[in-house]
Amino acid sequence: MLRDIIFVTLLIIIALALSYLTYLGGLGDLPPQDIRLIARSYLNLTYNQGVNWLWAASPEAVTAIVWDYRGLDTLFETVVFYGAILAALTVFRGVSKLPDRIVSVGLSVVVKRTMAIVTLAILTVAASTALHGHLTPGGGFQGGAIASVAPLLLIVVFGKQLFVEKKVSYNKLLTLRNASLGLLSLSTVALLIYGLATNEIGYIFQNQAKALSTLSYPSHMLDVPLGGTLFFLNVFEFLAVTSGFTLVFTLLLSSEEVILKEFEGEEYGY
Amino acid sequence: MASLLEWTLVLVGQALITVGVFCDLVASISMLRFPNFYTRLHAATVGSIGGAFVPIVGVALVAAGSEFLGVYRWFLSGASLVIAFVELLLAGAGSHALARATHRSRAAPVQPVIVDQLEEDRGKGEV
Amino acid sequence: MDIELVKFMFILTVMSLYLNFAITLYGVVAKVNLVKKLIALTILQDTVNVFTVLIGYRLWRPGLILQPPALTDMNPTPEIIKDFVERSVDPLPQAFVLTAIVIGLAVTLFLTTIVLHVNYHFKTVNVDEIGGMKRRYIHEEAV
Amino acid sequence: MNDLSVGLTTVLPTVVAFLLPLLTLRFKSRALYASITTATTLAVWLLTLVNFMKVFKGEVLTYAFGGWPPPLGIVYVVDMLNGVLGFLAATLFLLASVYTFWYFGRIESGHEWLSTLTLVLLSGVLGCLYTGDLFNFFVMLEVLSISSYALVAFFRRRKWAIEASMAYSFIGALATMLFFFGVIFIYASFGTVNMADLITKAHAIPELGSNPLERWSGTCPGSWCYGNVFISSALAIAFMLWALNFEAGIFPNNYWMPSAYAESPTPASALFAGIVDKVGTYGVLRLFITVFTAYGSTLMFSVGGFPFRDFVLIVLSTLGLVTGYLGALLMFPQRNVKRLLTYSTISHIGIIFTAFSAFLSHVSPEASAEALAGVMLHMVTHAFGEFLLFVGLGTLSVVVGSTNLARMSGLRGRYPLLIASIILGFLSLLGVIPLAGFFSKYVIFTALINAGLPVHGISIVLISGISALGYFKVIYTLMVSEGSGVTPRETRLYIPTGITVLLAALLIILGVLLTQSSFINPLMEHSRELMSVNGLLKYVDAVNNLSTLLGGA
Amino acid sequence: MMDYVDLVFLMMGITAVISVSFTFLAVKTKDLMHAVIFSSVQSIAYALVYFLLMAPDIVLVYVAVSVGIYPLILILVVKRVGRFEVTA
Amino acid sequence: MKRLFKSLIPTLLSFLIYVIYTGSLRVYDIVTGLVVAAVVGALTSSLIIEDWRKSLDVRRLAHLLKFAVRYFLIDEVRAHMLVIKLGLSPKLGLRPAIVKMPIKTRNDYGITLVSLSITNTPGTVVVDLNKEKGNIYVHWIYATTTVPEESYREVSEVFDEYALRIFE
Repeated sequence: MLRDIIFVTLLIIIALALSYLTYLGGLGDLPPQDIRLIARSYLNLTYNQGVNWLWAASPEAVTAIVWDYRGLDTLFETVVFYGAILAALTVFRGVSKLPDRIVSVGLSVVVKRTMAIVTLAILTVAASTALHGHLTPGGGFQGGAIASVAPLLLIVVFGKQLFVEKKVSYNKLLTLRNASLGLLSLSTVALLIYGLATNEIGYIFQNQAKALSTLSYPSHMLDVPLGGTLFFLNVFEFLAVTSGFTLVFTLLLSSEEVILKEFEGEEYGY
Repeated sequence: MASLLEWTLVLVGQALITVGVFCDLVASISMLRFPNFYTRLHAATVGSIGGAFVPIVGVALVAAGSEFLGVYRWFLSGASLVIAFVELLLAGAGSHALARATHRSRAAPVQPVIVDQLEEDRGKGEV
Repeated sequence: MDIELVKFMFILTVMSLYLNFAITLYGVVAKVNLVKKLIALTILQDTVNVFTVLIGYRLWRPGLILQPPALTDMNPTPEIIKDFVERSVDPLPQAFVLTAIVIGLAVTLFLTTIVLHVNYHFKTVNVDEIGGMKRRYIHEEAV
Repeated sequence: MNDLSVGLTTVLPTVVAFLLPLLTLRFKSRALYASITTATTLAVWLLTLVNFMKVFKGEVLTYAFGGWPPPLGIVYVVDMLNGVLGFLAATLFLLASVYTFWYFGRIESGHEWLSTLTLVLLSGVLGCLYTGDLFNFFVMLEVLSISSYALVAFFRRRKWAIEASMAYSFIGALATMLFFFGVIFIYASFGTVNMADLITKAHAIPELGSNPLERWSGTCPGSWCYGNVFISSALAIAFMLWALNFEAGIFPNNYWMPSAYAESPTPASALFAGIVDKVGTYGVLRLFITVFTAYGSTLMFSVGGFPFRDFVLIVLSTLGLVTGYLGALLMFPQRNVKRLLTYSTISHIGIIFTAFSAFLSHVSPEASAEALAGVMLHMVTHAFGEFLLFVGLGTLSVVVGSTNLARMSGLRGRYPLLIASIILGFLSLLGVIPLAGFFSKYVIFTALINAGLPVHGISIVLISGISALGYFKVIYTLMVSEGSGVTPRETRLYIPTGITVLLAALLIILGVLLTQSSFINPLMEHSRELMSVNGLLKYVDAVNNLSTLLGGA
Repeated sequence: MMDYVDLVFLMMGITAVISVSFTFLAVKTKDLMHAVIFSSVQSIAYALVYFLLMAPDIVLVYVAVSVGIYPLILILVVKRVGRFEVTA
Repeated sequence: MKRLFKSLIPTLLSFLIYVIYTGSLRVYDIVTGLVVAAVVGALTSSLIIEDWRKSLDVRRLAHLLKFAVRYFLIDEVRAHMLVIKLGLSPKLGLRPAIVKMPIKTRNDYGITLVSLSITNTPGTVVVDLNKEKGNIYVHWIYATTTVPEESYREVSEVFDEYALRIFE
């Protein structure tokens, strides 16, 4: 009891000290009325055709920053996510090849039927979120995260054998995931390769034409702004995230017996 | 200048939202007053249909009547309708799944109850 | 705008975030159960992210028309863009947070697999017990 | 100006890492995975070689991703400091992937994942080294961390490998999260995360002001800085340093290192000891000699008449001393060779951190520059030496089927070249005269003495002396002890022997070169420039020019 | 008279205080299942804060991740490792 | 061919949801909507549709619409009133019971419709069901009767009849 009181007091003191330092260090007692100049630059440039050597062709400033101005961050963020899935595949290797013996009946027929329709709605909404990432809030990862709730719910509601019946195999998911990641990285370097081939200036992650480079992705498609690479990157990210999540969930939900069998014995190698 | 139709939409939407607020209040009061898990599920239904579905439809109407939203006007309205639809499906399925699982695992007492015909039939092995 | 109320609430928010920070830091460092550590870590990540978005928030200027902080026109004129810049919040911290959330999710997925494996191997997720086993193992190895 | 050789270094391995698992579904050939990894690392090695040559001539290379002018977009900046380390990293990764040709035959499963994770680690390491953007540094640190966690847990049937990965990843996730928190403080206060931009904003030197950068992010100190920049710099440094010290393995954050390095597969542990722990060290160096310098940066505000930056540096170097002694003392009782080598790594990182005390503001610039040269040299020689030893002793562990030192005795007749090069590696780490390790330690020693810090200088000698006990224990076992009766599983070790002999030869050649003034003088010149205002100007100007060029009309 | 800004800050402050109490409960409780539920309630509070701070992009991803995916995988883990935290 | 017909209704539903969610009828939205709807419909058709012939009957759809209007305007309002009155009355006069009700529809979607309708009206929750015998077990907060047939008439007959018309 005494220990708890000391401890809570300590925590409050830490919190107060940090708040005070932050207060002194710039946050103040009110948010400022003006934003930082660099933010003003981003907002000014993102959909400003008057400065078309510095625009991202997307009215959504956050998506423009995420996939264009600071696209490298997002590419490597995808790599981190990919690394987590690689790690799961590495430590679960062998498990996916073993037959899975769990047979669960799932929930009642009412829930199953409802969930089938809800799955359709979730997937549609997720696709819409991803495809309109450059126009409205949302984007590839948001869409992927929404869509990946669907397989998780399906596994819970229908039981894991649903995926076996529908032939959603480990290899198919891996192929979809890596193919979309490959296309994603390809669309970031496409203009560079084109520029090297035609002896023009192109950059990694180039989207619209720049001051020194005339190469450009299309800025409009049909009757809406397209944001050039933003559209492609959102679509590929959506596919990659959905399939990656599904892959990890199927691995994490493998039955315990199967995993324990795989872990028997000592591993050779140093 | 907003037209009469837009005003009507906004007013009806706001009325629906008010109904939703009232339902939520009643639902939380009932949540506290009702005796056991199963009866509280009914209070939850008031909260999820009257307190969530109805106000979301109201939001859709308000958004449809707000011209200043520009390109976001119909997006917000339509998205609200889709969410209301999904909510309608999931609220029922969720309540049912909860009740079923609870009754099967006997996680919560069924008492007070006048009669439990499910328990009787389960004793006979019919379910 | 009631400036005193707004100031009080803002400082309350910042202090609450730091309290969350302190509590979860304690949870990550001092709790012995790995799942508890994991839960505390996710809340810690979220706290840092909320703080980041708070950095980019701006006070609405009095007299500004209630409009969504986004471009509502697909063919904006310079005036519309100027107006948009005047009322929109800072997008850069939001982009940072988007990246950080995905990274946090990736790390959490990895930590989940590791916790499961620790449980398979040691039949416990208590770090004190595992630490005891490890000390014994290192002692045996060294002798 | 916009050098593609800089930009491709991280993107190329990433693309290959994305595509490699697709190939593994079709082709089940270990040699293919190893060849692809080797080809990729070779390409990256060539790119970093080009960068290194240009940097050595005195240029500062930049690459702006997406063609965005710097504070808007992400920019990679390569100067002498990270040019050398990038080349070193690519070299070690190349050798590690050549080593996998031999190593893949000695593990049961997971070859494709080992290759892919190595490529991800490569892009993480190079990204951390080359980036000129603090938030990007955080992202790359996460790339590096997550692939390291996975590599530590590679032998997933061994419970101690899983335990090591657990200990590493839980606190690692916390540490990187706090690094992000620090970056946020920088952004909140200075309104930028670009390092060059930050340099101009954090220094009160008029000639560092830069119009092209400030066009996007404003001037500071002035209308576009928020609050008290001194306090937020201090807070940011406090949060960021913990993450960097964790990655570098400085006391008290070094508890995860021995298990993690000992349990991971040999190529991975060689890379960890060789280059991954240098990334944290590089981060600290970058923060203290480029971003927050002694030339009136915001971190120089005085606390009771004493500059805050000096206070932090004193704490760091004291921790370095403790780490050095700790590593050296704990080395001797170890029987597990990989654990022993890890403690050696810890003590060497401690030596490097000890040298940071020469960057105090009252120390003469000459001595600081000498210390920087020593630190850079020591990073290189230690990386070569430690990589050699991990590869050599790891190979012997595979051959005898154990990491126990006692079982490695009596092999000298069977693998004479391998054992000889291992012993050369030990002697270099110890600091024996003709080898490169001696000169790097000597440069640090003289720098510390010149800086008026005799205690630190003599401690380096003492640490070397203590660690000699551990080193000679291994040398004695390899050279003198009679055989333990273990029959080795293999007779021919062409690839591992080739790598270790190559590295031993490199250590000797470097040692000989370091006695030549024509080699040592340019190095001193470079480090003098890195420590001076001129170096800062050069760094900022390179980014400035890029911003002007790409910013358009 | 309360205007929009006051309302935003009032809700933000109240939500932040609620989130602190749920964080405390999540760290304090010995029942891991309860901890997961408390942490997801806490996440909902943060989602509201994000919304008040005008970050719709983040709300979209945060709700899916923190209210959908985290609790599900954490419940899975809790199911495997045992429900109660034992302090030896 | 059969697969195409089978995925027609899911595709239409998905396209409808897409367009409503997007809230605009630009060419871009129509084109992407069609692509998405085709993919999603093909993916989920085997989960959703059992008999594609039934799914293409327009009269059933008309009944569904009629039912929806009636349900929201009459049943929901009445049930809400009841439970709100119960919850706010000073003396909590509850008569909770779990009552068995035999229903006529045997079709999966019919059962789903009946169960969801019953559950979504406050005051009644379907606890469990037996598909083969057509029995549903309803937790009823104010049970006026406990005889299966009478309670069927009271609670679920309306829904059951519409379910028969829509799905059988």
